[in-house]
Amino acid sequence: MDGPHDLGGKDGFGPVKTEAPPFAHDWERRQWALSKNVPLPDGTIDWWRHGIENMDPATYLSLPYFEKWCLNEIAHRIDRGVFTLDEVLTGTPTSRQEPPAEPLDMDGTLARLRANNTDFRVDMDAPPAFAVGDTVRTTNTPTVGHTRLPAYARGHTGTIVAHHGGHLYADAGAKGEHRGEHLYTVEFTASELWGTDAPDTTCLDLWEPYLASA
Amino acid sequence: MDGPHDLGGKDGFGPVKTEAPPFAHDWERRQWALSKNVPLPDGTIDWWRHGIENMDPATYLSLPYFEKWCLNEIAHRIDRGVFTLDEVLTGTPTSRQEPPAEPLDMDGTLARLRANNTDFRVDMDAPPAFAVGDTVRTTNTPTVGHTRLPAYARGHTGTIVAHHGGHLYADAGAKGEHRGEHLYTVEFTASELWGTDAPDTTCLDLWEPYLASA
Amino acid sequence: MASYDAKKIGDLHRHLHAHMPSDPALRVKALESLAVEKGLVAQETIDTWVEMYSDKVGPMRGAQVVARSWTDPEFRARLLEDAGQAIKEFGFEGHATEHLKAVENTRDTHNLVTCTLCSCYPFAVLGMSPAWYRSAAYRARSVREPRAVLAEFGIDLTEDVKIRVWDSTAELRYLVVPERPAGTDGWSAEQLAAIVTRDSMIGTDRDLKVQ
Amino acid sequence: MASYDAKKIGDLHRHLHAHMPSDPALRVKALESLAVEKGLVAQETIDTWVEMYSDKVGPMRGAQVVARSWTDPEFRARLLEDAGQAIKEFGFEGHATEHLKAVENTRDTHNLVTCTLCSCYPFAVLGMSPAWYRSAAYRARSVREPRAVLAEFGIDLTEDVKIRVWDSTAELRYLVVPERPAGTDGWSAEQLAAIVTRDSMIGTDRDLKVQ
Repeated sequence: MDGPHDLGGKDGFGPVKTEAPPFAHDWERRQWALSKNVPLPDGTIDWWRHGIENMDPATYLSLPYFEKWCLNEIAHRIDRGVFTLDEVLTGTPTSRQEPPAEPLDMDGTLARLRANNTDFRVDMDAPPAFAVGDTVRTTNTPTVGHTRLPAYARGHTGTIVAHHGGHLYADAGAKGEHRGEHLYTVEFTASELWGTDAPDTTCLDLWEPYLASA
Repeated sequence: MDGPHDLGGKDGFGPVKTEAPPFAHDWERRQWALSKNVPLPDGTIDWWRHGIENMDPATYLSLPYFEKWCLNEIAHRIDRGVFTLDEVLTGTPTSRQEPPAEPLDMDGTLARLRANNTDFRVDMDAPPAFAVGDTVRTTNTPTVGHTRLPAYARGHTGTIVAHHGGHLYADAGAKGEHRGEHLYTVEFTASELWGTDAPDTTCLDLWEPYLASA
Repeated sequence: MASYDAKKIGDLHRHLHAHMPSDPALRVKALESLAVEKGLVAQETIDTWVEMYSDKVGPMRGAQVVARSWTDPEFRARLLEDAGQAIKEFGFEGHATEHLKAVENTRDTHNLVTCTLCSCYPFAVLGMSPAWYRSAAYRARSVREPRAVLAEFGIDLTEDVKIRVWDSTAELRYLVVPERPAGTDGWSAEQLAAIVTRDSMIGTDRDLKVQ
Repeated sequence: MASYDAKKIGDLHRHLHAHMPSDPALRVKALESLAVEKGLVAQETIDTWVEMYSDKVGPMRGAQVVARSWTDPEFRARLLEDAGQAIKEFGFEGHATEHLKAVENTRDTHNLVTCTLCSCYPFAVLGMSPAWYRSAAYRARSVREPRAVLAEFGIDLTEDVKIRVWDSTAELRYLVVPERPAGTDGWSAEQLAAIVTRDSMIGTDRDLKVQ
């Protein structure tokens, strides 16, 4: 989707505030901890991301990062029936898990962090369509639904610099489909993307359906 | 520029509120009247538009239409020295025009409206590069500064359906340059722009520098 | 002198938005008071302009043009050739109409007008644009999913009708000429104009009602 | 069951934003209270996780990895081959590091990491991302004008240094390996790790200071 999250190359945001700390408020620390410790049954990371992408664009651009996470965690739990809207707005639970979750100590949280190391590789039957060194062109057709091809890289020609085998395909994952596509790193020159003569490049990790031979 | 104003094809805004009246508040009527009756010396319509485009994106998407106009009228008058920032924030004028502007009656405002009929045609020495029926491809390089080629139409192939001769070139006008370029209407199919199989088309009025033979 | 400096105008916008009172009515009042006190415009002119756009300038103008095109084939030819000239016969020229183009609906073609980059509109001939025309939702969706947008206006088009969307990216402006409905033979110009809706001249209405 | 219905989740977002208290601290408190009262998580776990990200997980982890790569050529080879595996030797794997890729700066190449679509970051090895990394300004400009962005961080690169920007669009995450500065021969692993800045591992810092 051409949502408010697709920020690459967009103008009007002014200078980067280079001095801001990772967390400015305690509620941000707690939101991070909640996102990583309150279970969210089924779903996919890309459906989670697509939730944030579907916020009202003005709201998306206005709210602090972790406030968007908070609303998204709540929205996804209502979507899945973990919370009801009424529970959220009244603050009163109408059901509870028995037995309640056991507290984790520091060793427990460190172990949970390590266990969070998800592998996205998928064995593929189909051979890759492209090889390192190939020239490819990205599609210039906007996607309905979630995609990880940013608008700034649409309709552009680049070079395959790595092939990573099959990885879970984000566009399908946001629809609940767990299937792989070949994943490549594609390098684009600044002159190709932006029309400048800078010697710089941008590398993106792109799935095969985004690409065609050029 | 890839600013917040470039909305064509963007997602996330929800349904169209089909019932809203032209003016919801008196201040909107007055802003419209102010924009059309307070003189703005020099400048161009595209520099005026570029002012709004350079608002903070979250603000652009949040503020009502005529509030953006109000801020833009003020910003442009400060830019040109008609107002000072201090005059605006204190509400106290430090200079005034003598004699003050004469009031217009209804016949006077009707005459002013008719006189507002600006002709944007420019005689061109160079012949047009394209003719009706030609197939052209739009540039896929984003513009620094103002442009009237929307992002959704970049890198796409269409057909010239009209040639309008030379018209003042918006991209240059936003820099204060009054020069013409050949202007064409270019028709794009839905399948080309959006990848759908709808029988529909979109026509855009595009200047020659946006186009190349395809 | 205008600076033509994008950073400067952007900074001014940020500063004004941060420091002016947040109520838009107060912002407009500040502009009006300062302009009047500096002698740049007379208060009465603003009042009169507001009255003009309430009573004299509106979609009834475009409706008269459309009605004439239904009964006067020579006028219709002039309108389709150069609408900016043709409306001068009514004295309807003005803001954003010099390069007006009339596009006619037929049985198999429907026209829809939008402006995705700002909200360009032929004000002098249609009056102030409806709020939805200026909304992000309409600007975003009119080009990408015109059929879904039309459905929200209650217009369901079959696939044998092609939609042509006109995105007003330059200084041309567009006026849709809807089809004359059956059952209006012998009607007066006034009767005909009365059934032409504003939305039908933008393209978010199609089959005009004769009652 | 997740609905995978974009309209539904968007409507939920609009409803929540319109009806929850507007203070983000209260919104997070509402989530926390409900999750704890429903027995989904223990309050102590949240407290401990916050403490962990304050004391145990941060850029000092990445700095140890980089320092090792400077003194141990075999480790450096493993790191460049498969950083996700190599960091397991430290026990630093975790959120968003299985597909970690280390990219090394050289005299004529500088690496800069971004995520234009959300704010992907190798949290387990670098701790929480700095706020600017998640900002619209950085996400928008890092790919289009990396030199202007680096200049705002005080890094002025000449044109004989090429910048490679890595936009984390899939599940690969990137760790920049800065160059070991001159004047650090014989330093201990701890001394070396102490000069590796967080920003140098993102690419918004380049020449490390030896004092």
